[in-house]
Amino acid sequence: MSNTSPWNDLIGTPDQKHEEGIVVSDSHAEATHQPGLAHHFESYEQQKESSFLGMWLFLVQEVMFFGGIFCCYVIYRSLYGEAFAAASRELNVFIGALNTTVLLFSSFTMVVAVNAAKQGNRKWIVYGLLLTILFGGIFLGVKYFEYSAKWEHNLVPGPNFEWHGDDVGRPVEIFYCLYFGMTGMHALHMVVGIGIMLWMLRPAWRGKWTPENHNFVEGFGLYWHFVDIVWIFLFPFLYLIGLAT
Amino acid sequence: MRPEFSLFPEQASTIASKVDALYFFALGISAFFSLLIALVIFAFFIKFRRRRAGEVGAKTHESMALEIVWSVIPLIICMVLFVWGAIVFIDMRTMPDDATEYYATAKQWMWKFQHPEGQREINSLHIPVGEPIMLTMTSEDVIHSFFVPAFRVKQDVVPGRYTTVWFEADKVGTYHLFCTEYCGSHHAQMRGSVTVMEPDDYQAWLAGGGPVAAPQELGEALFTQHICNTCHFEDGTGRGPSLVGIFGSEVRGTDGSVRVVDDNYLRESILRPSAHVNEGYSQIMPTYQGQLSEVSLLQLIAYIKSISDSPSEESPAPAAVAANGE
Amino acid sequence: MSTQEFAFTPYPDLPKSHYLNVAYGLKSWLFTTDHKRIGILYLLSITFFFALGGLYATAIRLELLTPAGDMVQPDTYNRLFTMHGILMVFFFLVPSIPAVLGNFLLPLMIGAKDVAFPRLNLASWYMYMFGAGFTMYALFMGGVDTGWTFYTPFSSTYSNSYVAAVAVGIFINGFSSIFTGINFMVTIHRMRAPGMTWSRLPLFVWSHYATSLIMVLGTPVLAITIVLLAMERVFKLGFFDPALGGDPVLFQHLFWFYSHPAVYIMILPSMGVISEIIAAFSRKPIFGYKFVAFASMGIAILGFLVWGHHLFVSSQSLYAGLIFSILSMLVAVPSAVKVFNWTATLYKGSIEYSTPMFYALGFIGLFTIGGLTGLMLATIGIDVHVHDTYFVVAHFHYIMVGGALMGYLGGLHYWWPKITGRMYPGFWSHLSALIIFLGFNLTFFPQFVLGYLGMPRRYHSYPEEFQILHILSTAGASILAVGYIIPLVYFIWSLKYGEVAGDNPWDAVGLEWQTTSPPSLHNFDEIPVVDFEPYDYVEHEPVERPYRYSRSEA
Amino acid sequence: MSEQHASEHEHGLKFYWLVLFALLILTWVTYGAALIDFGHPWSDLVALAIAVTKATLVVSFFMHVKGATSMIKMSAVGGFFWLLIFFAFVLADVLTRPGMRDFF
Ligand code: HEA
Ligand code: HEA
Ligand code: HEC
Ligand code: CUA
Ligand SMILES: [Cu+2]
Repeated sequence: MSNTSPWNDLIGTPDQKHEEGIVVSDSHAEATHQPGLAHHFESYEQQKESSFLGMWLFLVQEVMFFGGIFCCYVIYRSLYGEAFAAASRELNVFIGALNTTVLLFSSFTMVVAVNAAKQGNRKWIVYGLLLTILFGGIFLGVKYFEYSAKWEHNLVPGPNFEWHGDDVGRPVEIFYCLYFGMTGMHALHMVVGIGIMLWMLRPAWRGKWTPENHNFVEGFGLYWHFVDIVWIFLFPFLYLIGLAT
Repeated sequence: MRPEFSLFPEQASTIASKVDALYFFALGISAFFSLLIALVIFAFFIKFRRRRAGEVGAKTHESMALEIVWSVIPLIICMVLFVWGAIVFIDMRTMPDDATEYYATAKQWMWKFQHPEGQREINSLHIPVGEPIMLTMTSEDVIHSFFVPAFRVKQDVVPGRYTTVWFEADKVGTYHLFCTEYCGSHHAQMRGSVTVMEPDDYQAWLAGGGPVAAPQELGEALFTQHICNTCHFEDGTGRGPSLVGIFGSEVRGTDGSVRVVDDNYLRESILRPSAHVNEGYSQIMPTYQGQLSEVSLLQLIAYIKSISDSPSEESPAPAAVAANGE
Repeated sequence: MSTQEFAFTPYPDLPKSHYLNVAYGLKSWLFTTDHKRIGILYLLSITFFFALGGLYATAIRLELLTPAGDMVQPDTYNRLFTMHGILMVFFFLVPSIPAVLGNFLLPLMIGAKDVAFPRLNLASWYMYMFGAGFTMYALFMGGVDTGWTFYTPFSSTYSNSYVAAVAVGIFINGFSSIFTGINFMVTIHRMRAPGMTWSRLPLFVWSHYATSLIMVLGTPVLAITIVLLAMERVFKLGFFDPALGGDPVLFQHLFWFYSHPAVYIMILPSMGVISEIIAAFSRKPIFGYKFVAFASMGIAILGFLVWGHHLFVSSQSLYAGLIFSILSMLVAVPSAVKVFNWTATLYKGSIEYSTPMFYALGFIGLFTIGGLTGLMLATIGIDVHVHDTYFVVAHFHYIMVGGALMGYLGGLHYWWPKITGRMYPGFWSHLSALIIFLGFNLTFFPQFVLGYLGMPRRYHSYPEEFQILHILSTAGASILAVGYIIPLVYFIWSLKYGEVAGDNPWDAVGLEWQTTSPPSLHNFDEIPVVDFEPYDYVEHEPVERPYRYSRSEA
Repeated sequence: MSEQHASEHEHGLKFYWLVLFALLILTWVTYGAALIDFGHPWSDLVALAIAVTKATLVVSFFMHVKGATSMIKMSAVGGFFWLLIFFAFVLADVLTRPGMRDFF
């Protein structure tokens, strides 16, 4: 931000301004001519901080959104520990771990894309996105096979639900409701993410995102990492609880 | 039932006057503050009205002392309300040791009651005056709520578990019974009455219906019918633990957790035996989910409770706090 | 020290160019990203849903005239109060002040050109309309009959109505609310004009900040809960199904985790409006500005910890009941602080008798009654008796209609000249405020008595001894309806015939009054610099009113 | 001001590889730990602790919260904190219902 801003004289030193949360900026007239800067922002700085704060608040709401279903999990888990452990044993831990690995790699490639965007490296934004899409796709593919295996074993809750493991009562069905609810919601987030990345490829290739303005890429990166974090919790919660007993 | 208009509900239980006292206290506080604020506003409104255009108000900014005063006073009042409310509430939730247990099953849209002596009623309940009554309730479908305004008691009736409510009527008469949890089309028709009778009248009423089997007797029959007795021997030598004396005791599960045996525990053990397997036993008891109606289940439990009562001729003592609602 | 200028031109003209006349045509409205126009879009849509919700209320009140359920079928009645509750809460009151007045005023008040994400703002309105569309679809297909609380297992298994469609509607609408909240929070954090420090924010902005916090932290939980409910209903996944060992009370926890804080989404913005009105018409700063501001935040945060007071008799544990009871008591304290500070603000004020002020004072009185009866409900020993009776109905109408709605109407009257540039007739606005106040009390006061007598809510027929009180209530509702129709008429009338109000008709301080009425497209010709404290009223030469508003000035 | 922020916390690719490596290791550690029975609450707590560590790594480094403005730090922590409050109060009901004595 420029120190020649007319506001500086009016409201003290830049440091104070920062503390008070005031956005000091170039005048309106200058601002309108900057590419990629929306008319209602005074500076790139203000625009960037706004979009990150907005994105983070969006993630906060995502935390609470997943929180509702996690809450159900926590409650039923504390009530029906053994049924949950038994039900969890039916899941394939290896596949779960594999998928975790795949997703972590996708998070990494997302960072690569964001990093490239910061440096204005057009090629690597695209590669990063492509790799992330690839890993995300693998994850969903594996998930598809997992789901169809459940379907074949009649582990999908509903009238066809059948349980052949240890007799631990109906709560196993609740486990599978939660399993499908949680992983389904997670997968839905990934599908949306992959869709957005596919859309991003074109502008990325055309060099829309520059070192000055790549908020979209960075913001999307946050979303993708968040989806990864959800899985980081889902993996032990769903796959690992019954292993030892 | 009093069809005539009144502004205040009848008091017909021992708890009613306690609730009303608390209510009047809270009402007094509310009236005081509402009037105070209304009056002060009105006075200021008149006194400080604008007298000429361009005038501004005095620059009174803030006063720490005032802020403290008007946060602390409400806080204290609130705490008094809370403590008093809590005392009344704990009273409502603590079953007296000598309460007689009645059973209620709610379904869309009726109330089914069963007396300890076995009489059954629909949408009406007859009880003796001056005797603490405890109702163990469950629902066959959706959530309902048992409400007798004259007794000032209310308790939701939840499918899949037992909830309890107790009251001691102290005035003879017939009172409204309402379902107060919205439960579908005829929620408003899910009404009934509670008739409080002199003990003698009550006995006469009981006798009037002819001989009936008590719930625990019906339960005993069910116990054989559903082959429970092939595993649960009285002396504990069967494949399952002896059920004699278990009600109110603490049991340890194979996972080390300890549960108190109450109505809900028994229910769980019968419907989902595997949810909590007893230490020293293996999981072989079949699930009875779907095979027992709510009413039979209540009778089975009544039976198990009856063999848990100490052999001495004491009155039935369902462990007070353990069965306390939910 | 204030550098604000009070310049009046008697009988002014509307400004040459303002946000309303920069472009014409439907497209210029449907694709607008201007926060002011979006505010107007919301204004139109929520008014529609209020009227519809009001029609449902009218039908409810008519049915309850007689003890027998003789006007409509029981199922119809159940749909009436459910749709009434859903429309009023989700499609009217939650978006009312934030989405209309908040949208219009937040950027103006903090000296910004727009909210932080104008396109998201428009998208929020579309989400709202889309959600409303689903709800209307359900309504035309036959409605829902679960009560606005959707308790399982009734809603998930037993109800034969369009639960899933309404669930989708509320889900989408929820995201409208969430995005509005995010937008406001970022706007308040990042878009303030130079010099607009936190301690200079108008209280309206503070209360919107608190509201937004609840929207962001609470609404997603409602969204997921409603998704779980829909999945349980449609795919037979048993999240709360007792037959599988599920816990129907868990649903209530999830529902109220949002829906209790949501009541503060409804009241906090109103409180912000009241603070503005009281300061403006007493011509002095709000007494204890800091405390009122922090009280908003306190209510928002504490408000999250009390939801269990709706579950006192639901078979929630005794201990949880006690915890939730005491925490509910604690929210009363910041509310009390607000009420007392408003009252103290009047002291030595220079009080002008104006319609917004009437609404504000009405608000304080009715909110106090509603709040104190809320306190009685939080007193766990009393709640057991009055839970799910008309006492509760009276409590929340006192707060939501007597409080929140009064605040909304007050705000609308206060900023109407800013929004439209025109003034409404003084006499009619005074009169309707009076009618609403009287009609309101006649409608809902008898319900307290009914409730303590034991009249359960959601009953379409009832024992005969309750009839007299129900008749009073219905009579009140008819008066109330008249009271609401009058403003509807004169607001519309004023658009064409109202006198031109001028930039600052109330002679009030605050950035929104420093721009033209109606404001220009970008709000301010130049981003203002704030070098005055909030509500900094200074004695100045009496100015002639730019319009004739009240008799004393005519 | 933020330009400085950004450059201070600019990480190279090598650093991100390291984070990824740590995350992968932790994934298999948690798998291994799940095979061992630590007893009733402990197994869960170990799994939870590892998951929280992993999440913290992602949040701090991949999502650049380390080095972000305090407002963003607050939102990141605040969201999870609020979730805990939510769980705590629901559990306060469920775990104190009669018959749940083993939790006390
Ligand atoms: C805008 C909406 C709104 C607001 C702000 C409130 C505010 C409060 N509400 Fe209300 N409430 C509802 C809307 C609202 N409520 C609705 C819709 C329902 C029913 C839902 C349904 O079941 O359909 C409901 C139900 C409801 C219940 C459940 C009743 C039941 O179903 O059994 C309870 C119980 O505690 C309660 C309590 C409170 C309390 C303590 C406050 C407090 O925040 C009030 C604080 C305010 C004051 C206390 C007044 C100001 C103070 C003074 C003037 C000073 C004097 C103060 C003291 C002496 C302490 N409310
Ligand atoms: C913001 C919230 C809000 C508002 C404003 C209102 C407003 C009113 N409400 Fe409502 N109410 C609720 C929220 C609200 N309500 C909720 C949440 C419930 C619980 C639902 C449930 O149990 O699930 C409820 C339940 C409820 C009941 C209980 C039903 C029952 O339990 O059986 C009753 C009964 O009297 C009632 C009455 C009224 C009345 C008379 C009004 C009046 O104030 C309305 C006055 C308005 C009008 C009369 C309309 C005026 C007309 C126009 C403005 C335009 C004219 C129209 C055209 C030209 C087309 N409401
Ligand atoms: C096949 C044998 C078998 C049958 C038949 C059987 N049970 Fe059981 N029951 C057991 C065993 C073994 C246990 C202990 C392990 C457990 O808790 O699951 C048990 C436990 C119980 C318990 C819990 C006791 C405690 O101390 O925790 C109750 C109550 C009970 N049974 C009731 C019944 C009833 C009522 C029936 C009939 C409707 C029945 N049982 C039928 C074998 C059986
Ligand atoms: Cu049963 Cu309402
Ligand atoms: Cu509440």
